[in-house]
Amino acid sequence: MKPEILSYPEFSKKLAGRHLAALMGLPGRSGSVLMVAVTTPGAPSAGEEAGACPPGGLQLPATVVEGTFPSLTLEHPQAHGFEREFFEEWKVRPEGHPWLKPVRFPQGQPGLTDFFKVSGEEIHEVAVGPVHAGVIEPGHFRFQCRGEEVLHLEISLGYQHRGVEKALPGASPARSMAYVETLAGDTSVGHALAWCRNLEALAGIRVSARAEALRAVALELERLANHCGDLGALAGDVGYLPTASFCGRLRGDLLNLTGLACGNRFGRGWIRPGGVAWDLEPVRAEQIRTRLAGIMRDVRQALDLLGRSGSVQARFERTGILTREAALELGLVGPVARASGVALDCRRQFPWGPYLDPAFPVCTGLLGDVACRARVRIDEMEVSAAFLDSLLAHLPEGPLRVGMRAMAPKAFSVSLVEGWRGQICHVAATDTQGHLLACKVVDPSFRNWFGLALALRGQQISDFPLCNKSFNLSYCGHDL
Amino acid sequence: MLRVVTWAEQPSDWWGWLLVLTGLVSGILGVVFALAQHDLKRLLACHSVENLGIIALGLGLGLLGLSGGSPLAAALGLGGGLLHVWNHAWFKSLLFMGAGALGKATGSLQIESGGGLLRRMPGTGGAFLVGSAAISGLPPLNGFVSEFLIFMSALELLASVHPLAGAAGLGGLALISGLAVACFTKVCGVVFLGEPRSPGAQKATEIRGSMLVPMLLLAGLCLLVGVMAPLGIGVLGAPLQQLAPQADLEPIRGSLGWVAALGGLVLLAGLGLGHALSRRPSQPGMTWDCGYSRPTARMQYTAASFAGPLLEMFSFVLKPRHHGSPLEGHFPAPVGHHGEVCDPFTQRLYEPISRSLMRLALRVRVFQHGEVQLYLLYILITLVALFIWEAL
Amino acid sequence: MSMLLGLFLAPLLAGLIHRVKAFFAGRQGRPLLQLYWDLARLVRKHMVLSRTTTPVFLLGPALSLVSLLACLTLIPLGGPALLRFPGDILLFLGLLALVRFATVLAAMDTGSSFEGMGASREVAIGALAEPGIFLSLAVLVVQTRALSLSGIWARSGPELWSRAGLVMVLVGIAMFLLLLAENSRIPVDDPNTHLELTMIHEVMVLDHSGPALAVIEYASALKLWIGSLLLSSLVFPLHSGSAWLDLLGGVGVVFLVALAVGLVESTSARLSMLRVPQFVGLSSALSLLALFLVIR
Amino acid sequence: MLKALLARLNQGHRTAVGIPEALPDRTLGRPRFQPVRCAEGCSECARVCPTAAIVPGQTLDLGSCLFCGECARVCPHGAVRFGRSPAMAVRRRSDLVLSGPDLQLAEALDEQALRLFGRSLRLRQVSAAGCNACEADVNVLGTLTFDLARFGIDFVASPRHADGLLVTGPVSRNMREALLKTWQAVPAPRLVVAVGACAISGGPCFDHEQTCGGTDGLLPVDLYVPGCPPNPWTILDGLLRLLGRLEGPEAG
Repeated sequence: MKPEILSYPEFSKKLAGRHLAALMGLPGRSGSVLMVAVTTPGAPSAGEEAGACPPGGLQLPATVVEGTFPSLTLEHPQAHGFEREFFEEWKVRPEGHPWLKPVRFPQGQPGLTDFFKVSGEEIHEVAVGPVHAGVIEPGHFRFQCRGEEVLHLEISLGYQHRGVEKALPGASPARSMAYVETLAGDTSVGHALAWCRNLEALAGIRVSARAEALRAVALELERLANHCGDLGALAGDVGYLPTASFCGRLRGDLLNLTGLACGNRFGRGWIRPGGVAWDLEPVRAEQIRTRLAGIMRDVRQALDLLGRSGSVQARFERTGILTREAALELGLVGPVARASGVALDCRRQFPWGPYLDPAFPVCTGLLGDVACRARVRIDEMEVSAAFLDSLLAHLPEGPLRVGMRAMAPKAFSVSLVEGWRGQICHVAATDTQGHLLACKVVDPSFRNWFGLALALRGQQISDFPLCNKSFNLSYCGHDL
Repeated sequence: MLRVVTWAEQPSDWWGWLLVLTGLVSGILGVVFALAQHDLKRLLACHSVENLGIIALGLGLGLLGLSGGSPLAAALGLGGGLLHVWNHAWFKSLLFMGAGALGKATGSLQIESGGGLLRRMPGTGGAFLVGSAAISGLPPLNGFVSEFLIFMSALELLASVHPLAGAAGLGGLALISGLAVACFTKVCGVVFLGEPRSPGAQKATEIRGSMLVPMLLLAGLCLLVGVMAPLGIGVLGAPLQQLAPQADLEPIRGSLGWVAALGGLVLLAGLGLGHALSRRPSQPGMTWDCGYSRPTARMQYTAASFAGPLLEMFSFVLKPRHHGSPLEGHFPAPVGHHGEVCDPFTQRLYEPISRSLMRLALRVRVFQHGEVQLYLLYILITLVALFIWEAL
Repeated sequence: MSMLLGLFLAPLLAGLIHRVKAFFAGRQGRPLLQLYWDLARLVRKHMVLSRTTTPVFLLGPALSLVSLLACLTLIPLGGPALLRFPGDILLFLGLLALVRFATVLAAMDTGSSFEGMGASREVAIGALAEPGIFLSLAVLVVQTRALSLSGIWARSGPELWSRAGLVMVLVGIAMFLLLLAENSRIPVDDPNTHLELTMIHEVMVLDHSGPALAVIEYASALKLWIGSLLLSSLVFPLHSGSAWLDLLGGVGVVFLVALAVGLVESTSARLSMLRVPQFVGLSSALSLLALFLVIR
Repeated sequence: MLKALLARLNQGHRTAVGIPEALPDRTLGRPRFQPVRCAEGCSECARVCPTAAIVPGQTLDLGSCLFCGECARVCPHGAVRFGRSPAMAVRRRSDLVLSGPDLQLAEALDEQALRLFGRSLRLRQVSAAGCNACEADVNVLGTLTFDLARFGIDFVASPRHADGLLVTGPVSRNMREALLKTWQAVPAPRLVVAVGACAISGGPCFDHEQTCGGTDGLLPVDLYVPGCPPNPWTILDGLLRLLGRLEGPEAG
């Protein structure tokens, strides 16, 4: 597919009612920048049956901008982060952007920005981070509080900026795989998959059915491990010991299943351009299948305990509510958006290989509170476990890996993968020689961070860790 | 008041009850309102209400002791109340002087514009800390001694003749002192500790010695009464013998001796241990700020936020008002926020009365013309009316 | 003797609670003596002192430790306490208030919003807990007609339980709830959490290090010991005739209380910060109910 | 409560007794590097190495190695082979640069430090642009299986309470100041543990201007734990060796 170059008003109109998957710049003629949007169909309205969003429907509107352009954010709030990023990268100013602050601080001095401020002598600010209390990545959170109540939360990231996105096009094949597998360490499989699918599309090759099935195994194992860990962490945040300890251990067991398959607990080195690097022999597949069944039995028990504990549910319910409207307007993705009733799932919208099942379940919630976000994760674990079970029982035959070919010149490719956090979007463009010219990586966290900030308004500050865990976003996936 | 009440041979119960109830209401309301104040002088004024409440509570318990026939409770309650009158005079003058010094040094009496003053005004700050501990009723200071006596009186009543009053006094006074601790940790913490929150506090310096010395003297007095508690009872002995002659105060004197000794010991040992700690090897640093490079003074807890959880619980009496526009949209514009607690008496009692008085006055003005003849006529009419009334 | 026991055994309680929780989680868990090792390490370390702080920063922990030690001299265990006089209950409570005053000010001294947040929560809970403690002790005073802790200990016991079992149960529950609240245990606070924004006790001492932190940790172990000891000596005292047996029984009950704390922590979640006042209020209500049952 | 107890009985006691001698079959453990086997002029391994960790015929830098195993796969002479032992942590950076099959594993701290930290060690973890994989594997140490706390080691919230830093990530330029500030907030005596290829050498981002290329040069590192990410057993093994709880060439 090629971007369709439009005038600015037409371009802006093209975005209406659609989900903005990515917004990137490509160098244009004589200092101008070609702004390309990747859009997918918007969510089905709340009344329709969940998952009614039909497959396909990708669009690539583009326009040429130079110097300044009228900000898209006013009409399409979901563009706010992309525009800030665009400005930081291309120095083209979106005029009228309500909140044009640095995203990644590529020039250093992180955290040096005008924070939104509620004035008044009673208001105090709580500044948390970059070094947090737990074993987590760095980021800066600025709360405007009156007593225990959060009036506003602003999140300023960029501490993790390593310059990976910039380095991707020129890197050797081996190094670029190392890059994408560490884009967000807990989503190694998701990003590796999105990256490889782009390369394969540009080279015009198709991977075998077996490789596709094994890729799906890797992706779903990653989802299971992370959802399980998140649920345990949620229990831990409210101090509920049994589920926290059990799920913590089970997450490790799930990671070990991936380790059993490819030697790395995070699935690094499993997915490679052209297919996969490790096969699952029948014995190994069966071993994973039985161990998975055992793990899921323990998981169900741990989660049953969580569901039955009144003291836990009291903490989860009506905490950190994110409305469906807000989730839609801000273009949130993944379990977070689905918990608010936005029935979007790339496995359903852009299916491939084993996902080509028109009835693949999309799990949604209604209220968008912590309880819903936990519920959606529980449901998705069940779906993934059942899917994996049947997949492992009937792995199709075929070669593991096909050889890569040269990539097409002047081509443009978009790859959308539903990682465990949500939609991962990779965009790659080649130059006239068929070398990579530019790459764009959109981790689901890039969008969802703002959802967290919004969900915190009017909440108790002591509930922040709980809300944060219920989103569980990646810092380095955002900072790249 | 005590004089009048004790004229009667056997005071009746309801006098005591009345005093206990008034004491409780004024004590609890006083401290709750103090907790909500932003201005140091107003806060201290509210605490006067609280302390008068404690005094009334002590006297009330004492009267109940008299009427119920428990001389010990009577002596303890009355003695505690009387002692608290003294004590209050000392620590409250100390605190007001401290507030004055603060106003002079920083140019503001707003609590929120203090901060870090103990470093800049160690004398004032130290004296104020002692006064705060005293007014919060902490051992080994004088406030604890008088509250100790009142508590003892309540316990006596509880175990003997007036259990209900004893329980009310005990629970009420406990709540009051718990809240007083909250209130004075707020003041000391926000005004004297941490980093300066305003330019005034930034450049504050210690006040003149002539202002400082009385404060230090008063602070010393607070401590002295605390650790010399058994002697204090001796001073009170004579009037108490008159009020409650049958009371045997010897065990109380013993208890106070222990209180003073142990309290004094705690203070000395605490200072010693603190000193020992400060001699340990240390390296200077910054307050831990999560590695953030640009902390500001706004990143300190404010007094309002500090008291927030407690005020929330008492919002049914305080009726706090918050001014400020809500945040709108995903990317709100900066907004301001301001909260205040109005004095309910001003708001719901004095203001309506004064308003209706004014209205009445305006109506009455019809009669006022400024002409002497008319006024003479008014007098005449009044006289006639009086005569008629008299005749009837 | 009982005082020495407290001094040496207090850090063991924390280890015991950890062991109970470890059992429930299905892990080996920390060594029982871990807190002793921690203290030994901390006293030998350096301190980092913030340039913002004043002597209050170190005086706070020192005063609270010393006050708790003084409290320890007042509580009976297996025999009357070292010091006993009518009204020692009040001095005991006054010293606890002093502990709170000192720790809160030491926390506020750093000028950090975290410590301020913890201090604010601490005073709110403390102010509400105060009437609860007074009232539950008042019930015991009325029941035993004694004005000192040792006096209550002497007259409390099986006989009192058979006479006023219900009242004692209520007082026992109220005091246990207060123990949880005052010692920052689940469901009020989570001693295991590392998240600044949700903690109460831990967040107040975020800036203390080295020997000062050792003093704080030891003081909080003592506070837990004292709280459990109150329950053991005043609500469930043993009067077997043999002082040694009484002592052993008393210490046994203290450990049972710790066991119960561990059990609660293993099986329930934390309350939302908004609910904590209700939780603390509940203990006051329980003791009030007991009091009315007694003086009716 | 009964339910919780039943669940506990069902899930069982899960703490592992010792560190396993071998990791699962496909997992890459400590490599055996034999440059003597290298053929003149062969540079297959260097061609496929993402981080230039290997110099054919000379050295293999475990501190840069991502354990992708590509070198072992392409080497026609068997000069690089990956074993399955998790024990890999060392005390000196130079020990990670292998020029033969031997690896000098971490020895214990000196006696004075051991007396201080032997039974009680508190670490403050700082993620300096780590990708959350090392962080996850450090977190895993707190779970039932590894149960780090049983050795008296724990992670704490405040650097003031800590005895050292455990650093992950290549130290982005944006995190440099925060890392140094955290270090200054730790009271002496103190340790530094660098976990993962990124923290040791910068990992895949070793030559980016946006990163400092690891912890070396910024902080005095006491223990290096290689891997991308290191297996949790590797981290545990390293910490226990540092505390003198584990000796000998293999894990016990």
